[in-house]
Amino acid sequence: MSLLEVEGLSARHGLLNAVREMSFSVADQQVVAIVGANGAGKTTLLRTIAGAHPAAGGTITFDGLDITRMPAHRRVREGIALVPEGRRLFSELTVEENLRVAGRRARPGPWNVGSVLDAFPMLTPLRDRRAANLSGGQQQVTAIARALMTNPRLLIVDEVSLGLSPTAVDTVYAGLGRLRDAGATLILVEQDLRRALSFAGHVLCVLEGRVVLAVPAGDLTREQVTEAYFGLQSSEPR
Amino acid sequence: MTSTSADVPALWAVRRSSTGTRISSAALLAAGVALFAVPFGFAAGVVQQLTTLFIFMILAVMWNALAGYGGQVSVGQQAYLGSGAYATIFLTQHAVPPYLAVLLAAVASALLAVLLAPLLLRLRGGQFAVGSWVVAETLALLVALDADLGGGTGISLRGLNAYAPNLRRAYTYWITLAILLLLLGLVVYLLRHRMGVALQAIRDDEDAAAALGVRTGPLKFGLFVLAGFGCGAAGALTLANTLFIQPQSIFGVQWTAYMIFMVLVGGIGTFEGPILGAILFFLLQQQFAQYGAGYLIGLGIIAAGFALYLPRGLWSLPADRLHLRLLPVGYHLQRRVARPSARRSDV
Amino acid sequence: MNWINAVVQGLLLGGLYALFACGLSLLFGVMRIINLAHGDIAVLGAFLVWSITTRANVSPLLGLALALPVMLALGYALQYTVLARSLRGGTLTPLLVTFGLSIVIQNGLLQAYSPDVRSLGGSAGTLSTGSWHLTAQLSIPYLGVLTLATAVLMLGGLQLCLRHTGWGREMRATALDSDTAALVGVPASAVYARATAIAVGVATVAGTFLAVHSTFDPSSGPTQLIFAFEAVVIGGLGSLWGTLTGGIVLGVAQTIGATIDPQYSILAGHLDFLGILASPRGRSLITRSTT
Amino acid sequence: GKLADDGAQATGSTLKIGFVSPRTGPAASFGEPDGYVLSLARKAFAGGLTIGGTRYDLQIIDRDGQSNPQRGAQVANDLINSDGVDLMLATSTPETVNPVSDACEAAGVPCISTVVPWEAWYFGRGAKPEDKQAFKYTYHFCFGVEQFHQAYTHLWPQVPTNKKVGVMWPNDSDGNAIRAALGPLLAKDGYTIVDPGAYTDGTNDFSAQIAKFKAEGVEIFNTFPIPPDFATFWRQAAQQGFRPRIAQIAKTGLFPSQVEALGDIGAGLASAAYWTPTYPYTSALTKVSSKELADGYQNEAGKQWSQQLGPSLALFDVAAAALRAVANPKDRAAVAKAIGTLDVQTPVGRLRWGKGPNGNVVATPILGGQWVRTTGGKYPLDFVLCENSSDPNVPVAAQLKAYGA
Amino acid sequence: MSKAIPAARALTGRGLSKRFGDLVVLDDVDFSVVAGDAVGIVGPNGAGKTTLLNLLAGSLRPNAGTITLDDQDITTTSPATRCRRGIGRAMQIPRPFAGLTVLENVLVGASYGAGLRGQHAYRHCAEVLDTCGLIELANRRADSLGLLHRKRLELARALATGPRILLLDEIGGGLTDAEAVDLVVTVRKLRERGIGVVWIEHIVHVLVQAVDRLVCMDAGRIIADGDPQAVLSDAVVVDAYLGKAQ
Ligand SMILES: Nc1ncnc2c1ncn2[C@@H]1O[C@H](COP(=O)(O)OP(=O)(O)OP(=O)(O)O)[C@@H](O)[C@H]1O
Ligand SMILES: Nc1ncnc2c1ncn2[C@@H]1O[C@H](COP(=O)(O)OP(=O)(O)OP(=O)(O)O)[C@@H](O)[C@H]1O
Ligand SMILES: [Mg+2]
Ligand SMILES: [Mg+2]
Repeated sequence: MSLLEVEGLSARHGLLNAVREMSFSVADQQVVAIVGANGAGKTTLLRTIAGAHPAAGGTITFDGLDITRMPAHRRVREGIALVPEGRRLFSELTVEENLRVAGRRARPGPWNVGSVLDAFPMLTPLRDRRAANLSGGQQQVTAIARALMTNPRLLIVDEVSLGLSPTAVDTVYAGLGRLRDAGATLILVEQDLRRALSFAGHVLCVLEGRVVLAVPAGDLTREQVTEAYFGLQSSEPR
Repeated sequence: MTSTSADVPALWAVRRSSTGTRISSAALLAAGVALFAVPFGFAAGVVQQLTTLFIFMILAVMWNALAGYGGQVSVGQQAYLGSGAYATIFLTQHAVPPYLAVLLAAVASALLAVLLAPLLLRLRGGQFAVGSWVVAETLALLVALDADLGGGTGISLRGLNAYAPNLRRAYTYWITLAILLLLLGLVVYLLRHRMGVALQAIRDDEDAAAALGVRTGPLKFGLFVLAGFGCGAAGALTLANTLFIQPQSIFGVQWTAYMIFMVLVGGIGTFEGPILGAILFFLLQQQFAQYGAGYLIGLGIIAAGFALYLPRGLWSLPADRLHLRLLPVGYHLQRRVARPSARRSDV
Repeated sequence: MNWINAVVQGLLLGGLYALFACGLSLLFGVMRIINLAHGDIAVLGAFLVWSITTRANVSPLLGLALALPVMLALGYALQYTVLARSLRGGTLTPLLVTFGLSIVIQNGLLQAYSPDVRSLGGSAGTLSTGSWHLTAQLSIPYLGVLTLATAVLMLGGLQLCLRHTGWGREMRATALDSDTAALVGVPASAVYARATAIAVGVATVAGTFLAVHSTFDPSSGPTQLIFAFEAVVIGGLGSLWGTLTGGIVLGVAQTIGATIDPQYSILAGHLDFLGILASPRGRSLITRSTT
Repeated sequence: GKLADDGAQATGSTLKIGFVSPRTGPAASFGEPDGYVLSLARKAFAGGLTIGGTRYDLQIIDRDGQSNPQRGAQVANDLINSDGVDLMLATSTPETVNPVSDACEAAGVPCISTVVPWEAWYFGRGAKPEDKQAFKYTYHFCFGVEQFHQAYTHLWPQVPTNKKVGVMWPNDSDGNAIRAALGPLLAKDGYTIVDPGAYTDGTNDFSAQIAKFKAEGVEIFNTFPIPPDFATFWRQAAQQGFRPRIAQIAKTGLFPSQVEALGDIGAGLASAAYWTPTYPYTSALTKVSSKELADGYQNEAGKQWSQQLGPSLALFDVAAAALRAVANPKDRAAVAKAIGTLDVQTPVGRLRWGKGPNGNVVATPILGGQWVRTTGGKYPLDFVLCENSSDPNVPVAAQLKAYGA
Repeated sequence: MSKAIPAARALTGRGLSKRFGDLVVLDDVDFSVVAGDAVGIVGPNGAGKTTLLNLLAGSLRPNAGTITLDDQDITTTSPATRCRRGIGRAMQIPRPFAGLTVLENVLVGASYGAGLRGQHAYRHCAEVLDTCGLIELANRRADSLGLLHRKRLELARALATGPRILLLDEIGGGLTDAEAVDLVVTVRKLRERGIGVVWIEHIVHVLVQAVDRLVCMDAGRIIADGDPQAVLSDAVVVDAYLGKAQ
């Protein structure tokens, strides 16, 4: 049974078609990595799923519910959380306040300020620091922690390891692993292919707004993915 | 990243003008010059109304330069209107011929801007807006303290009665038109010059602009003083056109409201928008002002309506649909045509 | 003695300015809207309170209590119908919208109520004219004390809520980045509507106090606006405690200026404001981020 | 080429009269009765005017000056240049009247105006005290400082006081004119003036002034403020225990609503009027008496009469007389010249130019009186005249009572 | 780039310290880069790398220490002046001029930072845009770019100022492998032209391909400095930064 069903989804920026009739589905408790070159439309796709960008066509179904026109904040209540590109923390709020804002209307679940800080111990000394004064990596971790506070069933992370030091990447993936093990579904954009292929069960390659490859991660070689990046392979139906 | 080919500059060229912009800017210039003939062929009413319209245009163009290109959202440009008008009064009281006084008063307003710049330009955003407004109010109060300038009562410009009515109208018209064309020319020059992009960069992110080597201080200062000059000229011309001023009205914040209206309704950050906005504002006033409160309600509804349904202003309609540009002020990178096909195969 | 009286009266006057500035500060802090219609909304509120007070022949405070729900609802409606859309157009669009709103309210009131001046002072009875006479030179008016107390309560209460409640955090978060707030489940437009409703409500309170303090007519709105803006800026944009301080600083500057010479009253307030902007210390005061 | 001349000149058989007054903005309450007055004038002119054997149609074009000088000048210029008016009328506050007059003077269009103290109109527009007739085209009728002086010195002795006058004269057109002229005149009559200094319109606190009045033991109080400032002041005065025996207000308190708004502390204020329904005069043009004028307005508009009715209608009386006084009413210079010699019956009295104070101005009376509570009438307050020194034809209704007595 | 670059220039910071309130972010750091040299900086999140760059570029003033460029003290000069003297900088969090096109963004750097006019500036911009892979997007408004293109624009703007010392903050994050290889090639080329490069990056395997020297920071101090491979195998560095993953 698939948790997320995307049918013929399109999204535009003005005249530019950033997402063109994409169709794919994500099963419950699956981990999907989305890869693709700069400007392929990954961010736009994720934002459309989370409701931060309007769909120009097609449908998005979440757990049997058509959410194509649902506003973003309601999708959060249904269990979709997005870690947006560029972190987008509330800059004047402290780290803890950032977490609490997200926790206020959260679905019930295991994540709260305490458990999130346990999962990302590097945040504990930063609790009372204003988000604007964090380093790039610290912001990235806070953004992921904040998304967890909503207790998502589907967590979408755009550029997971961007700006993270190697140890921080390990911590973050450990946290995501715990989430996966607790039964959540994950969609990640990750440019570190090795990571992506080892962590994700499925890989979705996006090229110029289209899904060109959608296969289980185990069946995939780096070469196949690289080819898909540059469009050398004819698109396969999922 | 693509590998660098040695002849990139040969492959690409920056275009600033096109046949379209060349024709339209020539036509605009011709139209501007032709307007000088109006007092010979048209009725007095037309001349006087065009003068009013040109003053509105000066105000709109200046406010747009400040806010739309420079990011300085001033709510206090009436300070210069007032200083321009009162400097004219002061100068005529000291035996300067009225029309010379108008020009000198504009310069005096620019000087006032020079004096105020160190205080105001340190402020940003809302603080700048409110700070500039308070400066205008302060000036109004100071002028009201000066009995020689009529105090709070207001004062008339008497020297112009020496001219026959039709001469006075024509002179005022010509000076207004000349100043308008001068300011438009300056703005176009600014936009074509590298200062144009630098100012817009400051508008978008002042720190980032500084980090790219832009001396933000002098540029902001220059623009601020230019706007002081323009608004000062508008104030002096308003006085020449209406003959009577009072501190509370010439320094009144409604002027800023009008400027915001004209610029935003026309299209902020474009050259053509404010001019269009000024024309619309003028026509509305001309046609409907007699309906009193109803007119003002309508004006308010139009302002809100534009903000809600056409936030980029009137000019965005033709500009978006027809890709219309009247002036050669942008930069466009184009691939040069007719490359030998051999080029492509080695990519 | 005169000076003490000046300071006391200035303090009380500052309460009125702070009250006026409160809604402005809130809208600016939360929605980054410079609301040019603020004064007119206050006058609209005053007209509503006046209508209720004279129709039902009740005290202005009761009239205010009855008018508040209506004005709060109006605030909600204002956000959903007008402001929400204008916010999408960048920072200047709301400026144009509120300018439009300002003249619509002003002239709408002119049509509905005629240009006659009105006041709530008469129906407020001794509240508007009574005072504690401490010495021959120093008397403390009931109204001033009530105004100041209301201002402290409202601004202080709102500030505490913004800082320490989940509700306030949501509001601040939405203020900083409404799109992202939606991504963590905060309905931005509802939060904005709440802020607008509160701002309109507080403006109504301010308008009512002004109406008891003095008279009002459809064109009275803009006159108090600049003082309110000054208070907001002196206090630091978006900080409500700061706004209270700003209002008081302004009020005291005006009364002290007037004691030197009446014509320096308003001028002293403006010069004080500009002086604060110019002084390095003052600037660090106002640029300090206070939320 | 040749420069275009002034608009539609001397053609057609329609005479156009422009009428500018503030209908919106802060001075809108002055313009409020104009709608009614205009309807009377239009009715009277409906049959046109026959002048020198020629019948002319008459058209009145009214415009809103928005209480703003720049707007006032612009509508005046449009009326002159686009509509080609033959005669301009303007009323109420210097913001509207002065720029309209200036525009007319500059364009050579005759203009008649009122309801600006004549000094503010004459000197405010640049005339010098030694000028006999500073303007060629613009004429004015209104009270001046001398009339206030006369009214006050006849009114105040009706209540015994220590003759100490506390004054609150703002730094605006009226305040400045009054300070310059009325102060010295009162001092000459033995009044002690306690003047804390000019204040700015829009001031929100008057504790400094009140403290001074209390310290000096002031018993007469005089002010020329805008209405909200007076309300603020008067409430603060009550709070701080300043209670003069005579509270003489001008500029505010012209209209009943302004006094009503003060509530309990409004009754008993002394004021002065340039017209009331008890004026025993009839409009020459419309043949409407003062009483009929007030009643008509109260019926039509459902509002209490206001002093503005008189002078506004008087403008049309003068206009008609001026047009009739020349052979060719399209000859602007002739019309202007004729105004300077007119003698017209209007609701505010008989206006005769040429008798001073200068060639452009007729000074009209202003009579002292008091706002009193009515018993059982439709309106809570009424203005009763207490002295008639500058126009003895107008009946006096009562003696001045001490404030709060 | 079209400018001739004099040999052996150096940007040096000595004894740099930076505090935010009680928090010591940089503690007595010595750092220097010579023209034609490429230095990589790594270190855990929050180590103070960006802060060091901020001090060198002039966006922040140090609490102690001096910064010199070619033996001239520039500790207190403004970012704009430093830029014109040849210090170019790409920010970790891109801040493009949203209302300008990509070309115009770059043009600001070319005409003010590098002081080029007219056709010279245009040619320079075209080269830089081509180098950074943005030439096809030259006429797009900068606010329509995705994150990675914004990062490239940061690089392009910094390059356009004609720097002799280029400070890069995580411009390679989020690049695909192929794109990263391109970037390495670009940086090598810059170095060959005599530009001194300081590059902060967490993708160590990419970074080491481009730099001759690697600096590792931790908690406001430099804990290792030297040959990249040596630094990476340093136990202290492994412990503080790389963790057991490497
Ligand atoms: N706000 C916008 N306005 C216009 N075009 C946009 C906007 N945002 C993105 N685009 C364009 O849409 C296309 C897809 O962008 P998107 O950011 O979704 O891609 P991406 O795969 O996430 O790229 P990246 O790897 O750079 O993050 C790109 O061509 C981009 O330039
Ligand atoms: N303005 C500031 N106020 C307070 N603390 C700050 C400020 N700027 C940075 N910091 C703190 O200083 C430390 C160093 O920050 P810096 O940005 O230099 O780290 P970094 O090494 O670049 O980290 P990253 O790899 O995550 O980008 C961090 O702990 C950060 O939270
Ligand atoms: Mg992306
Ligand atoms: Mg960093």
